[in-house]
Amino acid sequence: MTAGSASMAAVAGNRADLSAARPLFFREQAQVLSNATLAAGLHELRLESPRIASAAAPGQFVNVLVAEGWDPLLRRPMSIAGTGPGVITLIYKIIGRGTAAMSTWQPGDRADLLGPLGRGWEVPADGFPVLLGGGVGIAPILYLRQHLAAAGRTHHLIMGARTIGEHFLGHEPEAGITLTSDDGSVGIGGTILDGLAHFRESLNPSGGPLSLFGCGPPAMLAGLQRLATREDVPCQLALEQTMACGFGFCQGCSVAMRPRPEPAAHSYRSRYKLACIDGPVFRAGELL
Amino acid sequence: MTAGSASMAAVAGNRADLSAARPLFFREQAQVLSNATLAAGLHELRLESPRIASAAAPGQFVNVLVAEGWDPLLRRPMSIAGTGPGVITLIYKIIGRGTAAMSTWQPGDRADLLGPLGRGWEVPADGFPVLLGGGVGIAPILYLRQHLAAAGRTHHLIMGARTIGEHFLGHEPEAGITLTSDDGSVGIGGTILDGLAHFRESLNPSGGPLSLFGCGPPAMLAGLQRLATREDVPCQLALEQTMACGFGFCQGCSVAMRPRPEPAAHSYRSRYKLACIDGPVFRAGELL
Amino acid sequence: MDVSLRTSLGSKLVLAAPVMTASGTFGYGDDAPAAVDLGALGAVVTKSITRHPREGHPPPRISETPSGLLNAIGLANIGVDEFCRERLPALAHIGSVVIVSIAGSSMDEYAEVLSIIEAHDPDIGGYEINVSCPNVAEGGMEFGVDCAMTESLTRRLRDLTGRFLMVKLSPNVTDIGDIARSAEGGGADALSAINTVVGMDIDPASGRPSLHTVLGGLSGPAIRPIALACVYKVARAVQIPVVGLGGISDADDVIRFLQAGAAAVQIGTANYRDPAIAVQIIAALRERLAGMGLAAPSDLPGVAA
Amino acid sequence: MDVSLRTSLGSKLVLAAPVMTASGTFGYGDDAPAAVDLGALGAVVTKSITRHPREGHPPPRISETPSGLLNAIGLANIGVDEFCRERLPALAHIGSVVIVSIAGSSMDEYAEVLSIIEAHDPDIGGYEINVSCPNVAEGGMEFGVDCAMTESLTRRLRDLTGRFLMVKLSPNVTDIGDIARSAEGGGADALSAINTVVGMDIDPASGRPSLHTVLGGLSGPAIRPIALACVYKVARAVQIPVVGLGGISDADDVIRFLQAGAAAVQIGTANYRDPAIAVQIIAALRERLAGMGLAAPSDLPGVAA
Ligand SMILES: Cc1cc2nc3c(=O)[nH]c(=O)nc-3n(C[C@H](O)[C@H](O)[C@H](O)COP(=O)(O)OP(=O)(O)OC[C@H]3O[C@@H](n4cnc5c(N)ncnc54)[C@H](O)[C@@H]3O)c2cc1C
Ligand SMILES: Cc1cc2nc3c(=O)[nH]c(=O)nc-3n(C[C@H](O)[C@H](O)[C@H](O)COP(=O)(O)OP(=O)(O)OC[C@H]3O[C@@H](n4cnc5c(N)ncnc54)[C@H](O)[C@@H]3O)c2cc1C
Ligand SMILES: Cc1cc2nc3c(=O)[nH]c(=O)nc-3n(C[C@H](O)[C@H](O)[C@H](O)COP(=O)(O)O)c2cc1C
Ligand SMILES: Cc1cc2nc3c(=O)[nH]c(=O)nc-3n(C[C@H](O)[C@H](O)[C@H](O)COP(=O)(O)O)c2cc1C
Ligand code: FES
Ligand code: FES
Repeated sequence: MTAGSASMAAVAGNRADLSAARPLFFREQAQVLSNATLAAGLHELRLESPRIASAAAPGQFVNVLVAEGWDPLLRRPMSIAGTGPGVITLIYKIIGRGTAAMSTWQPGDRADLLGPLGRGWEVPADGFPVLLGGGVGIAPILYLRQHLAAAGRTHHLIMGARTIGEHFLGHEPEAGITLTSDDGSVGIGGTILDGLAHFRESLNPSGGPLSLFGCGPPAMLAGLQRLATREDVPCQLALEQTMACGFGFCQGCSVAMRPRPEPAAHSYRSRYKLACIDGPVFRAGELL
Repeated sequence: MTAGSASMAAVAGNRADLSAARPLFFREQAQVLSNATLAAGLHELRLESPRIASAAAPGQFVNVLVAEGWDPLLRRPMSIAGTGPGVITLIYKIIGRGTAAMSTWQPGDRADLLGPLGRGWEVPADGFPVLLGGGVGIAPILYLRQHLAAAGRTHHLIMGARTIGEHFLGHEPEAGITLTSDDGSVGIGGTILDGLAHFRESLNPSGGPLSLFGCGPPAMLAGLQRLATREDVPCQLALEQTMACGFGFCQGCSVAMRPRPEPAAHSYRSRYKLACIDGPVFRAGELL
Repeated sequence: MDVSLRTSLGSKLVLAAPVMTASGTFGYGDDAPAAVDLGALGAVVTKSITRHPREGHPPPRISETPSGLLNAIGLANIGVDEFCRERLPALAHIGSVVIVSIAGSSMDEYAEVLSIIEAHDPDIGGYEINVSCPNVAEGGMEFGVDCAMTESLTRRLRDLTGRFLMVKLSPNVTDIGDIARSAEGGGADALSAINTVVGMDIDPASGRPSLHTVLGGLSGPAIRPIALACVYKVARAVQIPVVGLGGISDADDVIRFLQAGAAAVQIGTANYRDPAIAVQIIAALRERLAGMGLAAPSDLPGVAA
Repeated sequence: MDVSLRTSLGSKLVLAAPVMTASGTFGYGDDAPAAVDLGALGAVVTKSITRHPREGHPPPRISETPSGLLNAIGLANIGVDEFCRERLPALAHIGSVVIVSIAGSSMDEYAEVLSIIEAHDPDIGGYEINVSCPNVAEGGMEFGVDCAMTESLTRRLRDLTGRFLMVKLSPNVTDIGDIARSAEGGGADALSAINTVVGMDIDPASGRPSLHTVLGGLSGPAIRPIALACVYKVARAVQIPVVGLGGISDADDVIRFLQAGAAAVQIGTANYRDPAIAVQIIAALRERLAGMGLAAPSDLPGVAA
C-alpha cells in the first residue's frame, strides 16, 4: 500500500527544462461527488479536489490511483474535462481494470489523485479556434472550450463518435457545435475530418485562418497532423501515451519528434520528448 | 482474472486417501444477504449459497475469492459458522487485505466460493460435548452447536474473548453457555481453559466423560491439547493453517503429526497431514 | 470459423489442446476432481515422482507475495513404487494424456525412477524431467543450472525410453538458452519453461522467514513476464518444441506464450483458484482464436513477425 | 523510545536514514519536487550517467504487468558533461547525500565518466556502478553477469576514486553470491541489489511485444521476493554492507530487507505512485521501530537469529 499521506500534500513538480518554472502539483484525496453515465460508453466523474481545481489549466491531466493493492500497479492518467469551484470533472471510458474500478466509485468515496500534471493547450491570439474531440478524447477539448467560453472567445466544437448514442450534446452548427457519426445517425456522417471539411466549406467559406486543437484516437490525430502539415494550419494535439509516473521521473512516456536542424539544448530530449512534462499537448508540426 | 464459470460448477473433490469416498465441492457465486458487525472485531456474513449449504457439515470451510485482480492471489479459507435453507453464515475478523475487502461487500454483491471443503468434526456417541471457541475460532464451534442442537444432544459451549464487547452471546451457564474474558468484564475471568476448569468443577462435578471440541488461537489449542493428552480426554481441534488451494492440490497446508509406531499406508502423509483434506479438524492426540 | 486446438509436440505426442496442467499443481491425474473434464485437457503433468516416498519440508511451506506464491513443498510425493502400483493403472483411463514428472537428487535416482515406470510399459504420453532439484553428489548444485549436467542427465534418460521426453528448465540461470541447447543436445523431444523463480519472504512482525526453508520458489502472475522472456529466448535457441508456463491465468496469457514461441502451455498456480480453470481457459482460447479468424493456435503470428 | 535512523555504510558514508531513492526512478536529485523533503532521505541515487547524452530507446518503453512494471528506457540521460556543468553544482545544496550512478558500454566509458566527475571534486556521497549494461566490446554480454568483468571493472574504478564506491548487482545470474564476491574483491565499499529482472510482455490483441526492445527489465512489488532472496544470499557472501532494493513499497518491506541482511534500502518503482513516498516510508519506519521498542534499524534481528 502506498504510505498514507495527509489529504493534501503539496508536491512541487519536476521542471520541464532548466529555464522553465517548476510547476506545482498535489497529491489530493478527492471526494467523489457524482459518477454517472454521460453517453453510451462514456462516464463522467465529478470530484471535489480544491487544490487541483484551482491550479489546473486546460489540457492538463490528473493521475488517478485505481487500486489499494499492487495490481494494477500504476496510476491512470485522465485529462481534466472541466473545473468548477473546488471541483474537477473527468470523462472516462471503461477499457480495462483500472477504469472498471473507477466506475464502481460512489459519491462520498475518496479518489487519490496527483495533479494537475502536464503542459496544456497554448491559445494563440490569432486564428479561429476549432476544437476537435473524438470519442473519449473529448475531455481536454471540453475543458479548453470552457476556458474559451469564459474568455468570451468564439470558437467551433466538432465532436466525433461512432453513433448517436455515444453523443451527449446536440448537433447545432449555428451554435458552434458540429457532431459527426460514423454511421450517419446524427450530424455529419463520417469522421471528425469530414466534420472539419464540412465546417470549412459551409461555416468558414471565406477561409479565414484557423487554429486547430485535437484529441482523439490515433487515426484521427494522424489525419489532423497530415492536414495541418499539408495546409500549414496551426494545430495542437493532445496525446495519450502510456505513463508510469506522469511527472517526468520514469522517462517512459517518450514521444518521437520530427528531427530538427538546430542542436537542442537537451540533446537527449530532442529526438524523444516526454508526454507527461513536455506534453501531453504538442504542436502537430513537431511530432514525427 | 479467473476465467468466468457458470454460477455453479460441480467439482468433485480430491480424495483424502484411497479408501475414502471422493467428497464433492462446488464453485458457487453466492449472493450476499447481509454483512454486519456481530461484536467488536467480528463480522457476520450471510450468503445465499444453496449448493454449498446443502452439502456442508460442521467443521468444513469455504474458500473465498477476495480479489478480482491478482493481488491478493489466493482465496481465503473461512469456516462455515452455520447453515439455513440455501444459506451459509461466515464469521470473520479483519486482519489483512482479504478480510478488509470482504468487509466492503454489500447485500446483493456476489461472492465467489469453493466449498464445502475439508473434513469436519466427528461426533462420537459417548461423552458429553463441550464446545470451546476462542475469538474468531467460534465459527466452526457455532456450526457444531447448531448440529448438536438439531439432533437434540445436550452440550456446553464455552466462548472466550478478551473483553465483554467481543462477545455476542450472554453468559448463561445453566443454559449451556459459559463466557470467559481476559479482563473479567463478563463471565469467568481468564482464558477458555479457566472456563473449562470452572465447568468441570461446578457443572460437571461428577466427572462424567467429556468430549472436547476446540477452535481458537494457537495458545488455546496448545493448552487444550496438553490437557487432553494429560488427562486422556477425547478432543478434536480445528486448525487454521495457511492454504493455497484448500482441496489437496498444493501440499502447502501441511500439519506435523506425532510419530506413529505402525507404518502408514501413505508414508508421505504420515509425518505431515494436509489441513485442507485430512483436516482442518484433527484429534488432539495425533498432532505433534 | 472452426478452430482446431490439436497440437503435436514433435512426432511422438499429439495433444487435444495446447494446454496442460503443471507438475505439482494438479495432483497425480487420477485424483482430479470429477467435474474437471480431463478429456478437454491437452495433458496432465503429474506431481514429480521420486524413488522413495518423500514427506516434504516442515511447515510453513507456502506464503503469498504480490501477485505471487512462494512455495517450498520439498517434493512431497508417494514415491515411484506406490505410484506404479496404485496410480499408473488408473491413469490409462482418465481421458487425458498423462505426462509423468520425474525428480531425483542424483542421476541414478532419475534413471531408476524412469526405468521402474518403463518396466510397467505404461499407457502414458511421456515424461517431464524436473531438473530443478539439488544434485546431492555435486554438493547440492541444481542439475538445471549446469549445461554439462543437464546434457548428460538428458542423454542418460533418453537412452532409457523411446517415449516423449521433455526437460523442464529452471529460470535461475544466467543464460537459459545455453541450458536449453544442452537439453536438446542430450536428446530431449521438447523443453518446458519455467520452473519457479528463487524467492524469499519475511514476516516483518516476527522477523521470521515465511518459509521453513527460508528460500523457496516463486510462481503465479508475478513471474509471467520473466517466464515469457525465458520462453522467447529458449524458442530462439532450439529447434524442438517449447512448452511455456509461469503465471498463466487466462486465454490472453496463453496467447502471449504461443506468440513468444511456445507450442503449448501449462497452467500451474491458477489451478488453486479453481481446479477447472485449465478447462475454462481452453474453451476461452477456442473462442478467442475464432474471434481472431484463426483456424489453429499455430496461425498466431509470432512476435518476430 | 527514541529511534535513530543514522546508518553508516562502511567508513566512508553516513546516511540520515537507511532509505534512498533508486537510480532511474527519481531524476538527478536537483530536479526533485520541492515538497519532497530531501533532507529526510538517506540519499538520492541519480539516473545513470553515461559519457555522452543518450536519447534512449524508441517507444513503447514501459508496460504494466501483474504487480510489476517492465521498462526499456535505454539509459536516456543528459551525459556526463552536461551533468557536471548544469547539475553537479546544484547537487551540493539539495540537503541530501547524492550518489551518482554511472553506466557505460565499455570499461573505458565507465572510467571516463567517473574521472570527469572526479575532476570536478564534487560534493557527493560517492558512486553506484550500474553493471547491468551490455559490454559492447565483449559482444554485448552484460558486465554484471560475469565475475571476471565485474571484478576488473570494479578495480579499475576503485583506482580512480577514494570515494564510496557501490556496485549494483544484476539478479539475472546463476549465482549472485559469486558476482558479489567479485565486486568485493575488486574493492567495492558496498553492494546494491537488485537491478531489474529480465522480462517481456506481449499485447495479446495485436501480438506485438509491449516494449520496442522486446525484452526489458521487471521492477515493482512482483519482484520483491526475488530481490529479498538475492539480498539474503549476497549478505551471506560478502563482508561489506549491502543495500537492498526491488519492489520496496512500505515500511514493512524495508524491515523485510533489513532483516534479510541489508544495511539500507532503495525505493524505485514506488516513487511513481507518489514522489514523496520514500520520505513517508522513513517516517513510518521510525514509528514501526519505536513500536517494536527498538532504538535503531540495526537492532532488528536478522532472519538467521
Ligand atoms: C495524458 C492522458 C490523458 C488521458 N485522458 C483520458 C481521459 O480523459 N479519459 C479516458 O477515458 N482516458 C484517458 N486516457 C487514457 C487512460 O489513461 C486509459 O484508458 C487508462 O489508463 C486505461 O486503464 P485501464 O486499467 O482501464 O486499462 P488497462 O487494463 O490498462 O488497458 C486495457 C487495454 O488498453 C490499452 N491501453 C491502456 N492505456 C492506453 C492508452 N493510454 N492508450 C491506448 N491504449 C491504452 C492497454 O494496452 C490494454 O490493451 C488518457 C491518457 C493519457 C496518457
Ligand atoms: C480452515 C480455515 C478456517 C478459517 N476460518 C476462519 C473463520 O471462520 N473466520 C476468520 O476470520 N478467519 C478464519 N480463518 C483464517 C482466515 O483464513 C485468515 O484470517 C485470512 O486468510 C486472512 O486474510 P487477509 O487477507 O485478511 O490477511 P492477510 O493479509 O493474508 O494476512 C495478514 C496477517 O495475518 C497472517 N495470517 C494470514 N492467515 C492466517 C491464518 N490462517 N492464521 C494466522 N495468521 C494468518 C498473515 O501472515 C499476515 O501476517 C480460517 C483459516 C483456515 C485455514
Ligand atoms: C505448490 C507448488 C508445487 C510445485 N511442485 C512442482 C513439482 O513437483 N515439480 C515441478 O516440476 N514443478 C513444480 N512446481 C512448479 C510448477 O509446475 C510451475 O513450473 C511453476 O509454478 C510456474 O508456473 P505457474 O506460475 O503457472 O504456477 C510447483 C509449483 C507450486 C506452486
Ligand atoms: C523506469 C526505470 C528506469 C530505471 N533506470 C535505471 C538506471 O538508469 N540505472 C540503474 O542502475 N537502475 C535503473 N532502474 C532500476 C532501479 O533502480 C531498480 O534497481 C529496480 O527498478 C528495482 O527496484 P524497484 O522494484 O523498487 O523499482 C530503473 C528502473 C525503472 C523502473
Ligand atoms: S510518465 Fe514518467 S516520465 Fe512521463
Ligand atoms: S491447501 Fe493446498 S493442499 Fe491443502
